[in-house]
Amino acid sequence: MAQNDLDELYGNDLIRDHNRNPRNSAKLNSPDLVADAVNPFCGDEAHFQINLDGQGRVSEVGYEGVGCAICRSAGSMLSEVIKGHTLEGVEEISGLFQDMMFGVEPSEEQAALLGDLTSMTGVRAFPIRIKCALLAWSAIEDRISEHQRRQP
Amino acid sequence: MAQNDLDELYGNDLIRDHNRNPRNSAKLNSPDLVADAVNPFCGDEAHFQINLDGQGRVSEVGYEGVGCAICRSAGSMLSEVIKGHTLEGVEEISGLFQDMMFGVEPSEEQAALLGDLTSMTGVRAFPIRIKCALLAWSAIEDRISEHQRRQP
Amino acid sequence: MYDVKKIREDFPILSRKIYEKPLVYLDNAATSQTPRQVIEALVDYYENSNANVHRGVHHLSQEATDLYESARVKVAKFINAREPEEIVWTRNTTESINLVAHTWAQEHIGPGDEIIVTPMEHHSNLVPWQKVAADKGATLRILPLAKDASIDLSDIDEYITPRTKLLAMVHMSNGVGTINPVKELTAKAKKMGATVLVDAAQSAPHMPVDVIDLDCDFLALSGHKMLGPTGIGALYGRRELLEEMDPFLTGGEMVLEVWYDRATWNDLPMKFEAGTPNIADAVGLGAAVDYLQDIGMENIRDHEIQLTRYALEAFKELEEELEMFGPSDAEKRGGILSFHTDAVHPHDLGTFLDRDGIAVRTGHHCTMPLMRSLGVIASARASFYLYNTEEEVDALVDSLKRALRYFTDGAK
Amino acid sequence: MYDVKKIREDFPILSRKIYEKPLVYLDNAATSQTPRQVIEALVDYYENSNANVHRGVHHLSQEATDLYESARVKVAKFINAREPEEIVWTRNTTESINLVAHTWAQEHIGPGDEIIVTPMEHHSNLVPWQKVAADKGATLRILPLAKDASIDLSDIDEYITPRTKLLAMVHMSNGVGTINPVKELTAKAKKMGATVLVDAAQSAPHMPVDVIDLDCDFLALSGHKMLGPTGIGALYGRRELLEEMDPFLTGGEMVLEVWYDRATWNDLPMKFEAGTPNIADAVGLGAAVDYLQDIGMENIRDHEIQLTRYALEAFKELEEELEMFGPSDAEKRGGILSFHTDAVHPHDLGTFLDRDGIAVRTGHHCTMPLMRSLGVIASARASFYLYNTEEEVDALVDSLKRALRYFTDGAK
Ligand SMILES: Cc1ncc(COP(=O)(O)O)c(C=O)c1O
Ligand SMILES: Cc1ncc(COP(=O)(O)O)c(C=O)c1O
Repeated sequence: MAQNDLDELYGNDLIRDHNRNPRNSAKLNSPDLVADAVNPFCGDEAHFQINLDGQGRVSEVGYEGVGCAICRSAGSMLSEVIKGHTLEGVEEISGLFQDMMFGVEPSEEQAALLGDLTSMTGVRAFPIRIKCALLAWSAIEDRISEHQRRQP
Repeated sequence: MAQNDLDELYGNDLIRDHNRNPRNSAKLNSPDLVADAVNPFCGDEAHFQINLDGQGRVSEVGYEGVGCAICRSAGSMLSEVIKGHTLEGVEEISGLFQDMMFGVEPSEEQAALLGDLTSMTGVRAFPIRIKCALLAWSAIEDRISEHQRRQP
Repeated sequence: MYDVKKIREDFPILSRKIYEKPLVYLDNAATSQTPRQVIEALVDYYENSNANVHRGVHHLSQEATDLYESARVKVAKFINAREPEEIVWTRNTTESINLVAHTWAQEHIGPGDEIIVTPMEHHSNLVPWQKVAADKGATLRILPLAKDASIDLSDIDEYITPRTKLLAMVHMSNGVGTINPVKELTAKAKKMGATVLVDAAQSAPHMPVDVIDLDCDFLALSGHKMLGPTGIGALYGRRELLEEMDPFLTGGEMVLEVWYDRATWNDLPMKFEAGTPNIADAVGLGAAVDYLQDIGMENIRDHEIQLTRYALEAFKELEEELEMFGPSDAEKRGGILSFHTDAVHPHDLGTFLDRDGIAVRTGHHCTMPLMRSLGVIASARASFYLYNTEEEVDALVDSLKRALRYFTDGAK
Repeated sequence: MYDVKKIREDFPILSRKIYEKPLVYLDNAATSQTPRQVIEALVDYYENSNANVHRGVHHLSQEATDLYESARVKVAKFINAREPEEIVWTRNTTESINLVAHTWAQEHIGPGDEIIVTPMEHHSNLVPWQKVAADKGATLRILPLAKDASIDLSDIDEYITPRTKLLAMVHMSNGVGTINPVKELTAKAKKMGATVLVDAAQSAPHMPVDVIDLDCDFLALSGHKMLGPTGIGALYGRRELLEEMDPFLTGGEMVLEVWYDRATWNDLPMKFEAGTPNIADAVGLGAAVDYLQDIGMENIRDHEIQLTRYALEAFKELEEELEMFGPSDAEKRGGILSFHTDAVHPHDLGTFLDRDGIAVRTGHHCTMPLMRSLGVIASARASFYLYNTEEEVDALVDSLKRALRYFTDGAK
C-alpha cells in the first residue's frame, strides 16, 4: 500500500521526466516579468522569467527550480502550460491546480488546460508535500497580483 | 484542627497586641539609617528609622508597617528586640529568626534574644505567610549590608 | 439547560479536598481550572502526535502541524477574527501586549503623542506603555475613575483627541470586575485616527468577544484564564497592521531566507513566532475553546450574571463590615467581587477562608494604582466561572461572617 | 546497566504504528519524545494543584508555587548553576537568546565592537545578533568552517580579540552534530574581556553541561528537546549580569511597585518573567530533568556515542552514494547524522523513509548559511536519543538503501 502511494507519485513517468529534464531551462535576458519563491521550511526555490507578447500573452518562459522532485517537476510543468495564456488565464490555471491538489477533480476541459500537471494528483496522498507542488505557483501568483496592482 | 492552627497564630496574645498597638510608632527625624521594604506580591510595606549610639548600637527605632497582622506584628516585635544591639548583633538575631521560621527551635539563650518574636512559630503552619513574617527583616538586612559595604 | 453539576464533573480538581473541606475555587480571575477534555488533549498530543511543526515531511510532524494550526483556526473563530493569520501565539496576555509595545509602538509613537489607558489597567497593560512613553517622549494619560470604579466618561473628549495615537484598555477589570464600554471608546478613538488595543484577558473567558464588532486593532488574551493550559496566549492583530510591523523575536521559524549577514521574514503569523512554538498548549487551548463553545459563551455569561447577582444580594448581610468595589449592577460587571474591610487585612481574611477550603485572591491583583485610587493597599477578591454555584457563594459568605467575628471580637 | 528496552517502555508514542510500521523516531534534534513521567506530572498538576503562583495565600496557590519553584531548582542543579535565581524561564532557546539580545546587548554592544559566532549557528543564535550588530554599528564575525564541518581554529586569535564583546556559540550543532570546544573558546574570549553565550539547545539534552566548568555568562536551552513539554525553556545568566540588566518584557510579576506613571522592578528571577508563567510546563520540565538524571547524563552520552559509532560504521555501506557531514569521530559529535546525495532530494528521501515508519528531518535545519557553506540547500538528518536502538539504525540504513535504489534505477 505504502509502496503504491510512492509509485503513484515518484513512479509517474511525467513527473520523473520533468524532474530530470526540466523544460524551459534557458534563462531569459531582460524578461518582462520575474517571479521567485522560497519555501521557508525547506529552502526549496523556484525562479521564473516571463516574456509577454503584444496581446499580453505569455510568449517565453525561463525556469530554474532547486528542490525536491515534486517542486522541480511542478515548476517545469507550469513553465509549459502557461504559454499562450494571458496573466488572467495563468491565474485561472493556478486556481484549477490548487483545487485539484486539494481534491477537486478537474473537468475534461480543465484537464486540458492543466496539461502535464494532472499527473500531480499522486501528491495528494502526501499532504505535507502539497506545498512543494504549489511553490512555483505561489511565485507566479504573487508576481502577477503585484504586476496587476501596478498597472491599473 | 484548622481552627487550632488559626488560633495558634491569630489567637496569640502577643501577636494580637503588636498588631493592634505597634511599638515604636513615632517617626524619627534625621535618623542614622532608614530601611524600607515592599512585598511585591501583596503590596505590604515595612518602614524603619534607626539611630545608633556612640558604640554603634541601636538606640532608637521608628517603625511603620502597612499590611497583614503577621507582617505588622513581626515588624513591631523587631523594632523592640533590635534595641541595644550592634548591626552585627541585629544580623545575628535576623538569622535566628529565619532559622526559627523554617523549623529550627531556638535555644533558651537564643529565645531570649528573639524576645516576643518567639510567638511567631504559629506562622509555620502557614508556609505561604512566612514571607509576611520576614518582610521587616528583609528591609533591615538589605539596609545593613548596604551600610556595611559603604563603611569598610 | 445550563447544568452546572454536569460541568463540574469535567473538572477533576473540583473534587479535591483542602484541609478536609471541599475545595471552593473562587480565584478564577487569577487562573481558571482545567477540564479533562483539555488535559486529555495534552496527553493525546504527547502520547500520539508529538513532533516539531512546519518543517518535517514525516507523518508525526504533519499530524502535529495539523493539530497546531487547527487550534489557531479555533481561536480565530472564537473571537471572530477574519482569518487565522491574524492570530499570533504568545505565552500570555502580557507577552501579547509587549509584542505590540516592542514593534508597532516603536514605529508609531513619537514625541508629543498621547497613549490613553483606563485607571484600572492590570500592570501588564500599563508598565509597557510607561516605557514606550518614556522612550518616545510621548505622554501616558490615565482616564479618570468614577465613584463606582468605572471609567468617569464625563470629560472623555478632552482625553481622546487627535493627539491620541493609542488607546489601550482593559475590557473587564480583574481588580474590581467593571466591564468597560470598549466598543464606544474604540469608535471614539478611531474617529481621531488612533489605534486601539483591548486587553481581553478577563473578558474573552467570560463573555462573547468579537473583534469585528468591537472594531479594535489588537486584542490580547491568555489561555490559562479560559480553561486552557498555562503558557499559551494570543495576540489578535488586524492583518494590515501585522503585515507592516517589524518582527519582535528573531530566529528559527520566523525567517524566510537567512545568510550569515542578513535575513528575510516569513509570512504571517510565523513572522512573529520565533523558535519552536508551544505546540501542545496551543492544541490544549484549542480544546478549551471547543469546550467553551459547546456550552456557549452567552450561557456562561448568563450563569455568571446570575451568580453575581446572587452574591451581591448575599453580601448585603455584610454591608456594614465590607466595602464593595465596582458597579452594583451585575450586567455591568464580570463575576468578580472585590471587597475590603479596615478591620482585617485581606491576607488574614484569605488565610481564614483557606482553612475553610475557600480559595480567594487577596492583594493588589496586579493593579496597584487602581487600589491606591480606591484608597486601599489590597482587597480580597472572589471571582467566578462557569462551574461555580450558589452553594459556593453561600459557603463564602458564611466563612466571611465567621472570619469577621473571629478577627474582631470573637477570637479569644 | 543501560536498559534501552526498559527506557522505551516509558515513552508511549514509541509503540505507535505509522503506515502499519513501528515508528522509528530519529528526529530528536527537532524535538524529543515525552516519557509518561513527564505527562503524569502535567496531568497531576492540572488535576490537583493548578493555581496562579506567587501571589495567592490559598493552599492551591502555595502548592503550585512550590512545584513551580522546585522545578527551577532542578534545572539550576542540572546545569550546575550557583543558585536558582540564575535560571530565567523562557519559552525556548530562541526566546532565551532574544532576551539577552534585547537587554544585555543593548547596553554593552556599541559601534566598532565585534560579535563572534560560529559558522554553524542555528538561525536563533544568528539572526538576533545580525539585528544587534546593525542597530549598534557593531560587526558580526563568523568563524571559518573546516572541511569536516567543525570550526577552523587555525586563525582563531585573529577573530577573538579585544574588540570582541560577545562570543555567541552553539555547543552541539543541530545541523551536522559537531561538538564545539566551548570551554576553550570561552576561556580565550574571557581573556579578551568578552561575554560568552552558549546555545545549549542540543548539548543540554544529550551530555553533561556545567555552567561553572564552561565558565560561560549565559546559556540557553529548550525543554522540548530534553524530554520536557513544549513551551518551556530557560536562560541561565550569571547573577551579576542579570542583576544589572534592564528587564525585557514588562507587566505583572516582574514589578515591585507600580504607580500610574512609573514602576520599580522585582528581584531575580522574576524581574525577567512578566505575566503568568508557563507553570505546568516548568513543572513538566522539572520531571524531565529528574528522569534524565535518574538515568544519568554520562550514561545517555555513552549510549549515544555507541549508537553513533554503530551508525557511522553501518553508513559505510552507503559511502559511495551519500555524502556525510560532520566529524567522523563519534566522540567529537552528537548523535546527529546529516547526509546528502545529489541523486535524490532530501525531501523525497524523507517521504520514502516515512512510508517505512522512519521519521528523519530533511531541509536546512534552521541553519541555511551552514548548508550553503557545505554546498547544499538541504540535508537529511537522523538524530538519536536515549531510547534509540541499533535495530532502528539498521532499519534506517535498510530503508535508505531501498530508497536510493528506488529513486535512481529501481523505480519502474
Ligand atoms: C542548536 C540549536 N539552537 C537553537 C535552537 C532553537 O530552539 P527552539 O526552537 O526550541 O527555540 C535549536 C532547535 O531547533 C537548536 O538545535
Ligand atoms: C485584565 C488582565 N490583564 C492582563 C493580565 C495578565 O495576564 P497574564 O498574566 O496571563 O499575562 C491579567 C491577568 O492577571 C488580567 O486580569
